[in-house]
Amino acid sequence: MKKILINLIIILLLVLLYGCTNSSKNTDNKLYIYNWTYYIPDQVIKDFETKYNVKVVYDVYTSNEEMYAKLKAGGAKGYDLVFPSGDFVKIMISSGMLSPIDSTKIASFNLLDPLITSKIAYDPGLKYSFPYMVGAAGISVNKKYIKKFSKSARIFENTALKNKMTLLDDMREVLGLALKELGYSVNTFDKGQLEEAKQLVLKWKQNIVKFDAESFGKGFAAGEFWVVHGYSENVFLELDPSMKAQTEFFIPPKGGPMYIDSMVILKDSKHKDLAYKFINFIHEPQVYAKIVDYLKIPAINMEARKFVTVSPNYNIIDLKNCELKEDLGEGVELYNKIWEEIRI
Amino acid sequence: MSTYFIITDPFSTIVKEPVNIYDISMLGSSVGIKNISKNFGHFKVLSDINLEIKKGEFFSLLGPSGCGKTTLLRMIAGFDKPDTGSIFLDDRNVTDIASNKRKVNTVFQNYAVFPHLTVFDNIAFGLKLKKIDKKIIQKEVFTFLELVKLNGQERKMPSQLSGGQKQRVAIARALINKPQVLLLDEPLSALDAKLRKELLIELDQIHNEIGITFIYVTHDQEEALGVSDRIAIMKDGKINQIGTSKEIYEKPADAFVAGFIGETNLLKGSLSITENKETKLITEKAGSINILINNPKIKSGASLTVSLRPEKINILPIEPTVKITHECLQGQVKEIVYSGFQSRYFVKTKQNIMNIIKVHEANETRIRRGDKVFLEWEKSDMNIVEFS
Amino acid sequence: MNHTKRGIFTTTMVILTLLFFYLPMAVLLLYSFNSSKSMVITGFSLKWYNELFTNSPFLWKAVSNSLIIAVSSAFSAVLIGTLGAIGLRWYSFKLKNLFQIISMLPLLLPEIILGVALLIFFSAFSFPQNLFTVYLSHITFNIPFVLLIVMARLEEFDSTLLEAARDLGAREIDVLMKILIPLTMPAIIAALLMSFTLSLEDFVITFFISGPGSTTLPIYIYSMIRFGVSPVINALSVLIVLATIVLSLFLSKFSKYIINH
Amino acid sequence: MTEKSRLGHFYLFPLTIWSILFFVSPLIIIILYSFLTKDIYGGVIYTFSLKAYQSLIQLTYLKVFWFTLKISVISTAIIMFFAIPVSYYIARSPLKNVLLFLVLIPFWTNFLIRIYAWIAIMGNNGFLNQLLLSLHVLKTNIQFLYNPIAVIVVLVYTYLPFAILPLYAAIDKFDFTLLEASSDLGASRLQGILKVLLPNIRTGLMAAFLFAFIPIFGAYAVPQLVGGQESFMLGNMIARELTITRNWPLASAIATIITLVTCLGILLYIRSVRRSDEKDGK
Repeated sequence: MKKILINLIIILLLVLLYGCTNSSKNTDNKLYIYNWTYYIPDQVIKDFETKYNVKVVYDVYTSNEEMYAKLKAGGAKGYDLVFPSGDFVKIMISSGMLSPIDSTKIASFNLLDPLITSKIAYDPGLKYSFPYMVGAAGISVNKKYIKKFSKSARIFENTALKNKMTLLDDMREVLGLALKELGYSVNTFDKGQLEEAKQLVLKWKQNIVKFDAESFGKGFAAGEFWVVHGYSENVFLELDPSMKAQTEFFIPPKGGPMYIDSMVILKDSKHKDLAYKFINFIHEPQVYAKIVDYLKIPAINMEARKFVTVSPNYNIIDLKNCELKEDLGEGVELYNKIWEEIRI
Repeated sequence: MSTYFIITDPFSTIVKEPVNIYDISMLGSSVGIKNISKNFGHFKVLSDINLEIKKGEFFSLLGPSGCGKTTLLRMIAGFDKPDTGSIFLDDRNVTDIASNKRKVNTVFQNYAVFPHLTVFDNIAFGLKLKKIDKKIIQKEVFTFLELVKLNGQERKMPSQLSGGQKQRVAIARALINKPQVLLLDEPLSALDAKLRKELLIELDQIHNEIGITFIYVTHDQEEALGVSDRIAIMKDGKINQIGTSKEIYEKPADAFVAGFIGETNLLKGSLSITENKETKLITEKAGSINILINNPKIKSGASLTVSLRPEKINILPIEPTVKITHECLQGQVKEIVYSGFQSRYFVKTKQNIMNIIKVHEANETRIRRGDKVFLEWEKSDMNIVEFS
Repeated sequence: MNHTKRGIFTTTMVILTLLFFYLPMAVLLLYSFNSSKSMVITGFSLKWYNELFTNSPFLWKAVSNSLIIAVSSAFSAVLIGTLGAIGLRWYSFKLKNLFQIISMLPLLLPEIILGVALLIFFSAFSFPQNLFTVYLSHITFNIPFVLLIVMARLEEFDSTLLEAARDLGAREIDVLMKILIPLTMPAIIAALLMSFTLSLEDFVITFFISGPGSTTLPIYIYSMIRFGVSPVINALSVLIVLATIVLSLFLSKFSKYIINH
Repeated sequence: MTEKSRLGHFYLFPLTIWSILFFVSPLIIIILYSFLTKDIYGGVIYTFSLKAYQSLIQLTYLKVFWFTLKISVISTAIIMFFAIPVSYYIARSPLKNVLLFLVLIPFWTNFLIRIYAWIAIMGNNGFLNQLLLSLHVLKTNIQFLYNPIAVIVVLVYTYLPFAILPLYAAIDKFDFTLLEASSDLGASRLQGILKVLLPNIRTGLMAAFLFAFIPIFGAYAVPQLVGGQESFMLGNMIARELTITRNWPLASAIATIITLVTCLGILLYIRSVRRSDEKDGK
């Protein structure tokens, strides 16, 4: 009897151990990156792997919230490098998730465009984060179906386009777009202004087919949607070459929320050296230019601008009326409530 | 009972080359059962059973379903434990010894042949567990295959065997372990009538050859009466009677035994003793019948139940001269059921219906339905099975 | 008259259902050979198959993750579940019914509940989420299937076989190894295949509890449905359906134990 | 303790440990979490609060609950409408093994692939639109996707095999001479089916219903992928509260409620099985 029991426990432990080794094998020479979808071309990752003879494990997310929830729930133990937007950099700093960045280990510290870095309030002096890209969500229009349109967020009020449009499923982006359209700050706590923005979004909601932060690019490329709100790279990377000519992307002239996505090293990272190598690699001007060409968005690295060959979908100047999203702190409750009322 | 062993010639299956008995004859042991009781919940399955089974005996436990016979057998095997009481094998108390450590093996009602093993592996199962040398196992298995007449079948899977063959495998599988007692739990009940009779005779023969104790559980009186040295009749968790086949049939201890074993006519009434010491049973329906009373405890006025076997009654078309040892009643034939070599008559005597069985004889006078007839029997054939 | 009418009704329903089942698969097959990236049919091409096999390293990494998880979790679930089924079938104890219901519950709860519960559970104990947590979760949802299948088989067989074995001198370990396991083998294999398939297929639970480096094939397919630049997914789908058919043919031998739960 | 029950404990030991560790504890934890206070950056603060349940009775959440119930009931009804005649047909067909196999294939095929196939069919430029346009039935594309009907179609497609299999198993065991007996006694075929067949396969019907209804009630991926802005079900809500609004107590509260509803369904099922067993005199 006892013998059987012992045998069984041994078998069970062996099986468990087998599972463990599966996961613990991946200790050294592997860099765990958690990034937005479509944010780094595969080729750049491959180049990094060959240059340093390492493996990159690469997982993706579609919103800051998704990324943050995953890290909060326990995924934080595994990743080394993450790409949050500014407001989330601040949240992650205050919840102690990040490892401070040693600026001496980063070669390209002075190559960043001061126009952008001066706006950085979420992490003054870049103690915990290093900027990756700057940009803003905009609106993509399929000109094959829509010949005439005004380049403004008011396009969502066009009832002729009912059920052919999508807005991002992202509270800050959508409310921010409406707030800017109304001339307010994207970080406002004023209930009246938020109420006005809510009403505006509700008006848009009648014409859109869905709130979508995931498949709008694919849907746009397949002709499902004619007007989509979202990041230009998500749209353009899905398009057939033939469709690119008939697609127009614009940042609403009254502005909207903008972002600076940064690279941060997680506190529990086991491969900090590799993470620094990766940050430096990304900001090598020629590599950086390759990424910018792929994404077709403006470069934040001034040195890299010399190597850029493709004209971006928009320029830094288009962002002049845009405003950086800030962490709302406790005020997020107010936004959550309004967003819930819109969304459900 | 003249009804047994008529359909097949029993000797056709017995007389074949005998197996070498000296190779397999084993020593049986006696089984003692002392004050065994068992309850399942509030239901009393066995109450205070006492039993002595002798070395080498073919002992049957006979009773209707639910009488506790199988439970008793399972206790001897070690599958169940009694609530109180003890079980002895050769005076050794084995009550708390697990089934796999008792020198007792069981043949099950539904064969319980392992469906994933060949005939050979089934039979070798017990020996392999003992890690006995393979050559010895092989030799033993073939000996026992021969004993149960399955020579040449050793490679077959159980699914390729008939019911009778499966039960032979089960018997060989049990015997190969050289048990001191073989327990048989209604081993033939799943077989058809013809096969049952054949296998029963073989079992008896095997018992004679190997000489160990057999304990045989059955609800079929024919089986039990045919082969047992002694039989225990059980009902409702109690033993009603223990005795040889003949004792039980001829002298049933009570009305239940009389009714359960064979057929009978039960006559109920009160005893009256006349002035000239004639003893008469005054029945409600059949009138008064002369009977013999050997038991001095039975006093005049006692109410009696008397058993009279149907084949003990003679049916006559004309009134016989009644001897002093005989008793005679008059009646009318209500129904005749013909079944080949014999017929069964239902005769109405006053209000009572008597059941009579008669083997046909050559040149007998034919009796028809509605005929007036006379019934005659020996007084000594009447058994008092109950009195108070 | 009446009879033929009903016959027509059920027959129509069966034909409609089969059309309903197979139309989508036919469409995938069609598009997988389409040369254009869009859903407009432009011509025959094998380029998506070519791309699938030559230029989809992340996809194959996901396939290998899925296979590792499916094999290891199926074996573990079958080990735990078979012993449990034997325990539940042959032995009685207090609260057995409650225990049985609790063991079956993961099968009946919507997957998302188990996903969320495990996510919060792992996070509450700061358990790092990776391929290992996926493995643990897959065992959890596979166990009830194993229980069902193996118990159905155990119901069929006769308890006297166990007694016969004990009677012939078998110890409990002999009973387990020589009688119970061999006799349950068809059901054990069925349970193994079922667990393997369910694990390969699971999306919702894995989605919630996946962590670094634990992208399985369904997670990868999910991301391909939402974004991803090529109709490789059509080619992949066709291959998966084909693999399913082959597996089902193999499984049909054991399907008796799977259907009759 | 007797030898037998000790052995039982031994066999059940791994299962017990596993169930407690990875099933019962997680469920207890979500129930506990549903009574805690949310932390604005995700996770919980360990103070008791009923806020999650209070906010659940707000109109917006009730709307989601109502929508989920509506979709689940409609889809399950359609599923049963197809599943009963189909499983009946299969059980009576001489080709039943082939038909069963044909039903099993979609059952085994990856769930996401099946959803994706419908996106390919119902898309704006998908198969159906192309077909109808080329047949000149339509002049312009129709948006089939991103509405509750699309959700229902895909849910029915996904869970129909789950209902057919248990129903088939039940009908296959049914003694069809009973139907002959009923027709011999003057019942029409429909009457026979309604009064003899259906009552006798009641547990099978119940199982089929549960196997379809429960997963649909907790659906996440289908409304996420083919639903429109209003197609927001409880499953999506859980995911949303877990990630975007970071309200873990609320997500736990919804999960707790779905668990309770499921357990209730199972208890009803067990009771109905017991009742019909008693009827059969078991």
